[in-house]
Amino acid sequence: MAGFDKRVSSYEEAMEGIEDGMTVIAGGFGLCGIPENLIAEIKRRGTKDLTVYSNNCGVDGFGLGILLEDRQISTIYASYVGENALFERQMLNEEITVVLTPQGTLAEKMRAGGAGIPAFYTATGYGTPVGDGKEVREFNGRPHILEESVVGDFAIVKGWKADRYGNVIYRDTAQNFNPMAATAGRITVVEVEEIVEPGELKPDQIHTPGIYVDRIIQGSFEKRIERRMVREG
Amino acid sequence: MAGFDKRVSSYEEAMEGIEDGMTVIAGGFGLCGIPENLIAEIKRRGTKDLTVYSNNCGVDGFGLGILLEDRQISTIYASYVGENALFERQMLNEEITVVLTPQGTLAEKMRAGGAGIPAFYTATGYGTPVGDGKEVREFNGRPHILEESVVGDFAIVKGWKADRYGNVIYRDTAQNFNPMAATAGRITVVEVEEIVEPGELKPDQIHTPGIYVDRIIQGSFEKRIERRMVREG
Amino acid sequence: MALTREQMAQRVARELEDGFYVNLGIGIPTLVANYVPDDIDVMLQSENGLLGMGRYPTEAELDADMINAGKETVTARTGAAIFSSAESFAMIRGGHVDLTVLGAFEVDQQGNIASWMIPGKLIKGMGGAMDLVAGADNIICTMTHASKHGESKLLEKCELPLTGAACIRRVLTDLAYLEIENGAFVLKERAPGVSVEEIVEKTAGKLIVPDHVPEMIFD
Amino acid sequence: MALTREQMAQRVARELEDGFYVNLGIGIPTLVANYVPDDIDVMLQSENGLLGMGRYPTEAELDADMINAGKETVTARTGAAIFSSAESFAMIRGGHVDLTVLGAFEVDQQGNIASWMIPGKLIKGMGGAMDLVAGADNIICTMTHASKHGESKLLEKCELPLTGAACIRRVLTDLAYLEIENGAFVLKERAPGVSVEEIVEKTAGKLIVPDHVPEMIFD
Repeated sequence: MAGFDKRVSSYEEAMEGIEDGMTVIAGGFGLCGIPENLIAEIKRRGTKDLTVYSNNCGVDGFGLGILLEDRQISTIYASYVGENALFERQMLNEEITVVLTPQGTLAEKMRAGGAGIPAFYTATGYGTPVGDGKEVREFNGRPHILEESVVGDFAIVKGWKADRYGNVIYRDTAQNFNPMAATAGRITVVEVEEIVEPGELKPDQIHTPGIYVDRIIQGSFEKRIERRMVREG
Repeated sequence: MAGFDKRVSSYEEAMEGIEDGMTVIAGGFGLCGIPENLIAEIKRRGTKDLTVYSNNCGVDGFGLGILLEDRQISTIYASYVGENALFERQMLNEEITVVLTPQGTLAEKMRAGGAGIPAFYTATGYGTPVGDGKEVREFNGRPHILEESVVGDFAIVKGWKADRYGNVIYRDTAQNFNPMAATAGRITVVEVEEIVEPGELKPDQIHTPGIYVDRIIQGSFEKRIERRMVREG
Repeated sequence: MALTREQMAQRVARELEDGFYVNLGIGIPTLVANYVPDDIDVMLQSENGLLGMGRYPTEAELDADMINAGKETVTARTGAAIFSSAESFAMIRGGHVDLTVLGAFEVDQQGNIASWMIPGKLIKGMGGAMDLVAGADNIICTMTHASKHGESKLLEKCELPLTGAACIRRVLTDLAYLEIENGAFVLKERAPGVSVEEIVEKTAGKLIVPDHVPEMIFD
Repeated sequence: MALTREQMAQRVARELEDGFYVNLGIGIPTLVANYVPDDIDVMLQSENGLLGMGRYPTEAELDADMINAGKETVTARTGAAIFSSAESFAMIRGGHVDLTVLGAFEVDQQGNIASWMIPGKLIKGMGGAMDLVAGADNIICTMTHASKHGESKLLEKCELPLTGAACIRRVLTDLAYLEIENGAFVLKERAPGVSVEEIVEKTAGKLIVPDHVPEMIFD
């Protein structure tokens, strides 16, 4: 019996089933905690016309930025896209649709999507272009806008350690959007630095319970640093 | 400077400021992970006319059940109240108002309250007495009801270990409603089994970050078991 | 013969698949855990915040911090995860649980279910049941076909306050296994030795009886 | 003399109180961390999921998994907690952060702020700024009083797309510290050597000037 053994042995297998036109939810903040090998596999496959939910869109030549080179992304929901010259050009040329979304609203859209909550009210974005066309309602004397949640065909996630059951923990600030992304994919693929033996992760310290995870793969990571700041030691 | 040292040295101090008519959000599931000494302190103070949000209402003589003895609770939002004869009598005599609330909706009301989300849609309770009088709206072809979130004057929480900064971890299934309750109090009081030295809790393994917590107290706990089940070893 | 509680659990267990995450309600559903086939592995979700519920503890393992949704002391199995109630119901409401098994007082031909309240008699609360029926696609409802007084529990329209609307597709009673389709109960299997006539008689809601209704087989 | 960036940070730092949780935006707000008075302790929240941001790492401490919201490598201080983006914005949106300091392009007399977009010129995104201004009661907005071309940034009505509506109460510019009350800027303090007349001249929005406007004092 395969039971709950969610390990796959190749990146090809990890992204099996991804098709043109699908929606992909990605973890990561800047270049920190991004599923870099899963992104590379999407690049390799040449899957097109993707709708992506991700806080950022990588940089030129790394992270989600590499999916811009062959115009694989048609629409992106992101809060900040300022690091990427190619991206800016595609946006100005209207080769890519960008739906700028407040960071907290983006996180909550993923979390709510995974949690079966189709929509929620937030004060964030009221009175701004983000609120345009959205329902406004007062709660506690304050206007809020209605935001809908998101579920993706795929979620791609970068963890630190996982067991074969798909239980995952994240390391330091590489956690960021990953736990929410993990809940919001019809198929959730997690790549990690280490697959550990069952029982090694303490049950009450697991960040992402295995029920959300369909496939686990162990990879090696460049973990590029975007802004290297150091002080004298 | 006091800085972030949130430790208090007595239960009297821990519950300072609680007043008649306030709303109290309590962690715990059944008798597991309940802030038993904080509840006892409310009993000692004789605070009246409380509105309580808690999954259960304890049992006769333990947990929130002791607040029924002198009729300190006027209204309770709970999902299951079947363990308590005194409770049932007060309910039938209309001495207490009971708003039965689905367990997941109750958890989400607390979580949303703490997270600044005033209301959310859920399919839970649609077409049932829980949905009566609530707005109905379709999402993805399915009717959902609008549920409002809650913020309490006080949140009372039972943790396992905490540091003086108010960072808390929970143990096993004693976690339950505690992390959400902790976010949803204007004043959040956490009692724990052990206050550990700063730095002892790994930052990325903390369940409740200190920003939510106003007061920390170390106590000793009876931790009564409601249904003791054992097998031959 | 009507099915025993154990046989009902056994029959439900045939719906389990390898790798299923399953939430079992109190009563007969709990017994299903005893009949998981040897060649498959399922993970039990307990809505108080435990995925991977294990056996009852030994005396040595007994721990007040380790309980299930029925408030019984339990253990966690290998591969378990423990989390908050919000996370637990994110799983449930978000449709991540593969199979939910729960009891009921009444089910009707529209798939409505009543399981939590008998006005003037029983007001303990719905616990997680409303979330479970709203969140799951795949629910098996277990109950006796009729009350002790012979009144059918498979109705045209539920009379008790609902737990959920139009959410039940499958019902296992002590007499039959039925599916709900297009506003009717469809009789799929009958308990060994129970006649179609008896089931027809004890079903108040609209019942569709196919030409052939196989008997359940038990070892 | 207009305040230097360092003086602006110094002035903002006087608003810090012992035990404050503070979110500092990019630019001048970041510098505030250098002027925390010795006798108080504040905890910096970085919206990518870090409460208790520490100093930059040494070479030995450098870690790609440890960054702040500006994507710079950082460390965590004693008492820090690290969490998901959803949790981070639960803190922010839920009003748990005591003080938010952020830059702006424009602020108007209704407390509207524009800080994230210049149509046709700059479209990088709002990041967490919209959540921060919506979630905080206590915000200090820092910016130069006028653009390089001498155009006031304190307006009757913001011209750029808003970051938030009616959410700003306090503004520190290089010329003055002002509060927004009842649809007007109230001049509270002026930079050393800067005249009330200059501030009046460079403020396009409605400005209330009290009889006495003290000068800020710097060591």
